[in-house]
Amino acid sequence: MAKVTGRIVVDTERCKGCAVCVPSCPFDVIALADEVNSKGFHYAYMKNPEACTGCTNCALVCPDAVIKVFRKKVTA
Amino acid sequence: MAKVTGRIVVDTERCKGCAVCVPSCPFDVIALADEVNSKGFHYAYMKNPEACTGCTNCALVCPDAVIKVFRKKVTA
Amino acid sequence: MAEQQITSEDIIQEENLVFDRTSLLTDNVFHYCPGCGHGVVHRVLMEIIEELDVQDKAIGIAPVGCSVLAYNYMDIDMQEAAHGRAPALATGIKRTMPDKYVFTYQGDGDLAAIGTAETIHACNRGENIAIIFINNGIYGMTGGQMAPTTLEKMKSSTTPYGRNIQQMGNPLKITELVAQLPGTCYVTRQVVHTPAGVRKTKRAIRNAFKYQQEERGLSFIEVVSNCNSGWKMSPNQANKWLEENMLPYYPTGDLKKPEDK
Amino acid sequence: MAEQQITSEDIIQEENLVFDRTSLLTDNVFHYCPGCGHGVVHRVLMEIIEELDVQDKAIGIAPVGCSVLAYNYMDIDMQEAAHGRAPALATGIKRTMPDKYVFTYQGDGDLAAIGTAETIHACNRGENIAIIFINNGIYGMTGGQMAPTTLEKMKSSTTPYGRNIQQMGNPLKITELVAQLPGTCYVTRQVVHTPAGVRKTKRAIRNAFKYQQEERGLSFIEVVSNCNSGWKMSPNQANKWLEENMLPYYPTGDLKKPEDK
Amino acid sequence: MSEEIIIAGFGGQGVLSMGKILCYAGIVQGKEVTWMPSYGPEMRGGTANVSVIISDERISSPIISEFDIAIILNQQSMDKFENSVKPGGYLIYDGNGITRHPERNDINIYRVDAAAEAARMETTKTFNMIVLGGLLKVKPIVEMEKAVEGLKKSLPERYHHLIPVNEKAIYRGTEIIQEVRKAKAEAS
Amino acid sequence: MSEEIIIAGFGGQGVLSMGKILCYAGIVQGKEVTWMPSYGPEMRGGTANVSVIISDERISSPIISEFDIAIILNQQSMDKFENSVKPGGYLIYDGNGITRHPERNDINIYRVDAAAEAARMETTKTFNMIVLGGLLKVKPIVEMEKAVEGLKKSLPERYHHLIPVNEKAIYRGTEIIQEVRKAKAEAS
Amino acid sequence: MGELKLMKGNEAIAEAAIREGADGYFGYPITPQSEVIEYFAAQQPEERTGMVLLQAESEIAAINMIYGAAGAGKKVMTSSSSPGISLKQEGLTYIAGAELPCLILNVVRGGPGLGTIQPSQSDYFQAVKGGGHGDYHLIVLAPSSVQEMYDFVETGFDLAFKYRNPTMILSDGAIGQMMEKVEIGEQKPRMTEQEIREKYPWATTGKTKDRERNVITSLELDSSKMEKFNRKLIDKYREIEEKEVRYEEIQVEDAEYLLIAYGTTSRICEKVVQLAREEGIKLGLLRPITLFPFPKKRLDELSGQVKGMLSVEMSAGQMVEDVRLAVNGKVQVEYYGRMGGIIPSAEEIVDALKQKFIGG
Amino acid sequence: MGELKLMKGNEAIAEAAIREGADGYFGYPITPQSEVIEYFAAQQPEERTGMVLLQAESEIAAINMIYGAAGAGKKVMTSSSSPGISLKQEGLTYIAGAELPCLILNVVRGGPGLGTIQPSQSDYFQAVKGGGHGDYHLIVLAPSSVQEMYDFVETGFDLAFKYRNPTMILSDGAIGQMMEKVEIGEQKPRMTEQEIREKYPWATTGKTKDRERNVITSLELDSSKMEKFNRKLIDKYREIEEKEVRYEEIQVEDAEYLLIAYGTTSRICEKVVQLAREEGIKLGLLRPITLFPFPKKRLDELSGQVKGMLSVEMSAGQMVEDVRLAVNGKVQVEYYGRMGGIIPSAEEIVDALKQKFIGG
Ligand SMILES: Cc1ncc(C[n+]2csc(CCOP(=O)(O)OP(=O)(O)O)c2C)c(N)n1
Ligand SMILES: Cc1ncc(C[n+]2csc(CCOP(=O)(O)OP(=O)(O)O)c2C)c(N)n1
Ligand code: SF4
Ligand code: SF4
Ligand code: SF4
Ligand code: SF4
Ligand code: SF4
Ligand code: SF4
Ligand SMILES: [Mg+2]
Ligand SMILES: [Mg+2]
Repeated sequence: MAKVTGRIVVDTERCKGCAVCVPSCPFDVIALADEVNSKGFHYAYMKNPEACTGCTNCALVCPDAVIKVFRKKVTA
Repeated sequence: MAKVTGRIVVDTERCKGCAVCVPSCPFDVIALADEVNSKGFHYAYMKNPEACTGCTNCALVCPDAVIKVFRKKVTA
Repeated sequence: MAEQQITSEDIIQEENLVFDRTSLLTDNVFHYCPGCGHGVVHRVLMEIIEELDVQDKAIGIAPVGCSVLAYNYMDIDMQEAAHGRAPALATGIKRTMPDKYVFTYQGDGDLAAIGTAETIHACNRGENIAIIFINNGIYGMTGGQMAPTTLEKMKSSTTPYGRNIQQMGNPLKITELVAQLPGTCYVTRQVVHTPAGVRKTKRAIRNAFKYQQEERGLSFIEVVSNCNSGWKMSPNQANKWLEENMLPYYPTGDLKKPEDK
Repeated sequence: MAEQQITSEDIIQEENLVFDRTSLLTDNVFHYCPGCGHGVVHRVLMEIIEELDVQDKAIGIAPVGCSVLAYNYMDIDMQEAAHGRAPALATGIKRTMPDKYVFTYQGDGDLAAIGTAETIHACNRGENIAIIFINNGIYGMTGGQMAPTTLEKMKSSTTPYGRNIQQMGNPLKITELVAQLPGTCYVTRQVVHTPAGVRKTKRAIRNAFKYQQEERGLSFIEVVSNCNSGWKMSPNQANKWLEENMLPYYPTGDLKKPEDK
Repeated sequence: MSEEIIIAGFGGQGVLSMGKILCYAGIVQGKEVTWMPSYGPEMRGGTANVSVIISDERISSPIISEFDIAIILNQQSMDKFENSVKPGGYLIYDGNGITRHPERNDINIYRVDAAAEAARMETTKTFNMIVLGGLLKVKPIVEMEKAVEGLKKSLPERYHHLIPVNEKAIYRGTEIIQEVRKAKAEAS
Repeated sequence: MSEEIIIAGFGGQGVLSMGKILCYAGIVQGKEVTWMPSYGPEMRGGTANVSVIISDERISSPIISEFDIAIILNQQSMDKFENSVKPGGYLIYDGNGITRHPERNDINIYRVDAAAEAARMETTKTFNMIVLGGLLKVKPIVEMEKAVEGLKKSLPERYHHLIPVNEKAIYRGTEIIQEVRKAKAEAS
Repeated sequence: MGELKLMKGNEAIAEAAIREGADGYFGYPITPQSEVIEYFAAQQPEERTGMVLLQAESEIAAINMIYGAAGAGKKVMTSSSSPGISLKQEGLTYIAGAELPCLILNVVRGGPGLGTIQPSQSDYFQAVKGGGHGDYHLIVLAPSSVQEMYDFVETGFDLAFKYRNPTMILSDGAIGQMMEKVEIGEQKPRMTEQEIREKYPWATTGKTKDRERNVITSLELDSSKMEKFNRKLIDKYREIEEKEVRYEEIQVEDAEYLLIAYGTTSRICEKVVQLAREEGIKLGLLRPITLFPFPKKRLDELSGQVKGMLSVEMSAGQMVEDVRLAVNGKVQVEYYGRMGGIIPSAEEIVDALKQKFIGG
Repeated sequence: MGELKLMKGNEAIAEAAIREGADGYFGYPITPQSEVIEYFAAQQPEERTGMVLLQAESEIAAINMIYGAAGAGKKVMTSSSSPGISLKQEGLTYIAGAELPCLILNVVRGGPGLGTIQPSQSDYFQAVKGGGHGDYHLIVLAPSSVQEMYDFVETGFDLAFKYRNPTMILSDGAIGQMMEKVEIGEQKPRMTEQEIREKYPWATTGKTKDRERNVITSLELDSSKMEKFNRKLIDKYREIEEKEVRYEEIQVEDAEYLLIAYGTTSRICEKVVQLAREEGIKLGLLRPITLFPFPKKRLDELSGQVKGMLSVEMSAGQMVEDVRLAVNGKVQVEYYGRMGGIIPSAEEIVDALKQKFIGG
């Protein structure tokens, strides 16, 4: 059976830590970092990368267009 | 049987001869005079005064408010 | 028979007077073209103010349009607005003097073109005023240019080959728009070229004053009227044209009416 | 299992890229507050222009409002309008360059307050343009004053005790109004705070461009969005509030849609 | 040579177009012209007038308050302009509706009952052409053929079928105009 | 006597209200004051600053480009204002987020780690009061009680229950401020 | 002494209007003056005094709302900043033409167009020459402190009603945003309708039997009547120019050079006078408080005393024209200014002065 | 020689625009200039040249429509009369701030307010000092004949595009309504998009790969950049003042007195010169054709030659200020004017001249 797995890449320097992506992820992949970027924002990161399916939900709602999404088919 | 009869008085100097009153009269009482007033308008007059019932239709539509209407009950 | 004996002199007596020019019209002769409906609406409006005995509480706003000089005829306190801004003036007056009867008197160019924002927002706020809107489908005063309400194919000095919907859009039913707004309490469309129409218009204006007294919100009375001069017709031709062309597009009747209190 | 062996490095490869920032967004960082919906709409709009490959035919009009600097982000030719006048600019541009895709991008203060007349008349004329209307229920840029669309009892810097309907009138559903006008071909209300909402908004904008190409008339796309800063909430709180309060009053969906050609 | 003319009457009498035809005729003859109407709100009724200057030289002021020729077509205009005719100048009027005839005797006065004549000819719209004809008879400021050419130029193509009847009216005007009084030479 | 002060940091750090409290305290002491903020579009984020002048005499220009005292609460502000402190003046800063510490040695430099302290006190909103306390310790431009009075005046009635915790913060500030470097007397 | 408060200029204006017994404020938000309406809103003037507060749909609506209310004899005001004031030009000339009293605040920002939201003085011409069409003048007051923002509400309304003429307070973003100590006056009562009827018999308060109807209009189709009206206006402006000129002088008595500056720049120029005098330059400052009427006579007098005048402005040089017109060539008049939201420093003005007049 | 036609000033403008290859006209009716749009409508410019004609919902919409189209490099114009021009002030300052070329016709009527529909020159200040906010100038052309109404469409567009600055034709009701003989030029082709792209690389014609995106804006939040932009504008205006001054002189060579008048009054003043010379008074006339730039230098020169200057205006005295500024006290400058729609007669001007300068 074909399955997909994904990853996101957040441009952490441009992320504003708005956290809008967090609840948008159906698989609870994203959280805000404790660290801040140079603008003082707690940027988003994958706290749970394996759960990512590459569904792009987070990227769709990201107001700053700082999320790239990758997706790969994996055959089980 | 009580019946009503009426008359109108047109302020001929202020009448603009627009003729809007003419078709408004259900009894064809009104016509425009051949003569003009000092403004050059063919003013309205009762060509057929006896037919007037004092219904006020003409006065209602007169754009220049120059028609007075009188009505009297007549017992047949 | 008895009737035969009655002479005009017998009838034309003060006690038989059933219709006279209201005293709230001044003696000035209307500057309007012969047959123009503005005069009728002026008269009816003043009749209502006289009947309600609120001359001392009525403030009218004249527009820029043929009725710009309305204040020469209406014997009440009046203000002359900038083109399209009458509802804003009325808002300023009514808000600071809530016990007055405030009305605007506006043409279709004034109200539905340049004054669109003021119209919509006064209606939306539900300003407790009356707007009397004379829709003659044209800019009368400036020489018969197209108005937002000019009918399709209708000629005007800026649409000499007829209004082209593709270019100029459809005739705007602003009355239908403001009827959508919760701020208007009473929205109606009337005519004044027939006796029945005049009676209904008068009733509508009376309603508007009543609702204003009851603080119901904004009453909006459209009167479809002729601009025989701009339409380049005789007054009676114009009224006929109005019935055959304007009324099918702008049908008369109440668009919105509040429950009686 | 096979999955276990897949590392992030395996996945994060050019060939697996399924979502990237469109190249029609410039590199400038949005000046918007964190979590503001303006950025999403900007992106979606640019994605459509990229997908349709009409960068060289698209002219956008920025409003006065938080998105006044939209031209810093959208890599297309743009003009910055006077407050409320974007539809007039768009009219001037589209009429003289009918083969371009012309759109305005406007806030609720811009479009539904000061720009009411321009909005209504561009819609009524059926200008062959798209209006993208961001309704965040407030004047964001100037510090959170009441907009025509501010909800009843909603607090703003000019209604610190909540919007009072008696005083300020009801929140204006301008989208419902323009849907009444024959000049609009497509009128819809969308959101961008959820993935599904973003997808639909994107579809709506694609439709608008399609209809423009087909010369159908004016497409009007309202996007109900948060102004978390003006509402004094965190972005996610604001989006929740939006769902619970804005959407019941401003329900999403198509108000008007033309037949497919 | 410069002629300063006022044409005044009711709106709708063709006052403005008469002025236009004169001007066009002047242009055809290589003259300078100005045509300056009174204007007001566009309601029907009321008076209309136009000042026309036809000159061999550049015209400085197009706004004039005294006239070489006054063409007067209703009583209001008579009241307003009779005294603005320069001594020795011309006043031409239509008697229809005139209740107070001109009284000056230091100007040349002519009468052309064009309204009545137009009614008789059943072409009320040519009223103004009859007046024009009368004018050109007593003061040939432009040549007659040039006036007809001016008429052509001032009419849109689609009305050109009306030219013959108008031309006829102009000639009729030359026939019916009547002298009322010649200017008495006064001590200057 | 006149003190020209800049307070600069992120929006939301209470920069403007710290300035207000200082001004109110000045007013209570019978001084003249001006408070001149930077302002921009109302988006969140970015820096905020306010120039405050407290003086015994009528204040002419409220716009100043050199300061007796700079209170600096983020790196951007450090970059912008370090060099605007008059020689011999005071620079007070919070070390949180500061990546490049002040380098001048012709001014008096103090550090007050108010952010950390506020976090420790679990009253992050009193951050600016801690800074204020620090300031008043090293430069008593207004009396401490007057500052508390100023605080009262600048808070709407409904927030008066917050006064004690703020007052505490002010005193805490006086305790934690630390001298970094004293101004070296330079050849003028 | 009244209560002392720390307020922004924009807030002081609003507080003053409430205390002055104003009847209404109608406005539309714009930076840098949105605090005016926000302060009003927070204060609930309806409850404090019955004063009406309304956020209009636009600046045009707002000016026409005050046009209406002013016609009814009400004490009303609006405020905006440059682009919004440009939109009000038609309304302003109508109000001037209808001879109505009202107060308009312009918290000027830099133009042209959308420009910048930072302070500027580049609306001087618009304010004093008339940005609207036709021959009319606003009375223009130029506050230079928050206290004057407060005080000029009273002055402005007084002048407006005295002359039945709109008064503008021409401020700028710096004065609007700045906080200073303000002495607050007593609450005055709003006028009753009866009082309005008596004091302003021209107002549209409703026609009673004992008077003719009142008409507020600026229309006159008869040219000779219109000209008569124009002359009446001119006479009024002359009278205002004779009686209502206000200005402040700082160290002018012995001045050899004179700065002319109003509002924010006059504050800077106070410091310039100080700096220049420290260097031994006998400098004085004339601060026009009324921009219309402009202190022409006083400047004319001073043209005999000083060797040069420098008009200091945050504009490309506007008031300098009025200074030149006042002195009519009798003394050298120069301009120094900054633009775009930049406020000149005292030091650069000293330099400019030296360069233009003293050499080097 | 081109075709000769008898036309109203308002018609000549419209015909000229079509023949000039204009791309669009957007306007709203108002007396005394409604013939402009009516003439266009009758001519069906869409069919003649493809020029767009649109009756806008308001003057504000109209000026913003031309703002948009001008940003796209199109040759567009609007027209109105005084109250409508007041409404356009915000739009005008935006256009000036965005540095766009376009043409605006003001057929002036008497104000303030609704005023009168008769001719006037009382919008001079508004036109030349800037009725909108901020430091900007329109280029202002003042035609005095129907021929010039025609000709200045070309001149106006040329200057507008040369300097990327809005040009105003400041006319009045008399010139708008008057008919004169006009020599009509050839029909010029409208520019193609390709030509626009080449000639006006700043225009928003759609971003192609070979250039950066074009942005039309007047906003600049950074004060130092804004000031730089303000200085750039000032430099442009200086250049215009140096290169583009236009005026006409009539019998100035030997004049002892000088009239200054533009537009309609300059026509009257030609006659005044004639009448005065008949009486032996050596009078000349300087007619400014450009009001901005104003013929300052020439007036300054003439201040050495003549004994007095009289500015004749249909206003309360506006241009006279520019005359005074030009001569800076070197010669006596007086004003004579009528208002309210009244056009002064040559005779009364002769009297005024004698009274003010010659005595009795
Ligand atoms: C700002 C402004 N724009 C335009 C005008 C010119 N104008 C006067 S009345 C009018 C239109 C009048 O039409 P309408 O409102 O329909 O009234 P009507 O004359 O038909 O009764 C116009 C455009 C003006 N006076 N002011
Ligand atoms: C003529 C004018 N009036 C007012 C303003 C001030 N102003 C700028 S943006 C704005 C409101 C913006 O609100 P909105 O359109 O809802 O956009 P948002 O910021 O919420 O996206 C206002 C009133 C202005 N710049 N110009
Ligand atoms: S939505 Fe975008 S900007 Fe916001 S936290 Fe997530 S990645 Fe960062
Ligand atoms: S792509 Fe989908 S699954 Fe992966 S982080 Fe984003 S929302 Fe979650
Ligand atoms: S309706 Fe009135 S004005 Fe018209 S003709 Fe009849 S009476 Fe005369
Ligand atoms: S009152 Fe009635 S019946 Fe008599 S004339 Fe008038 S309409 Fe006819
Ligand atoms: S022009 Fe039209 S609206 Fe005006 S008075 Fe004449 S008929 Fe009535
Ligand atoms: S103020 Fe509101 S609309 Fe503006 S950027 Fe911030 S959140 Fe968005
Ligand atoms: Mg109409
Ligand atoms: Mg908004």
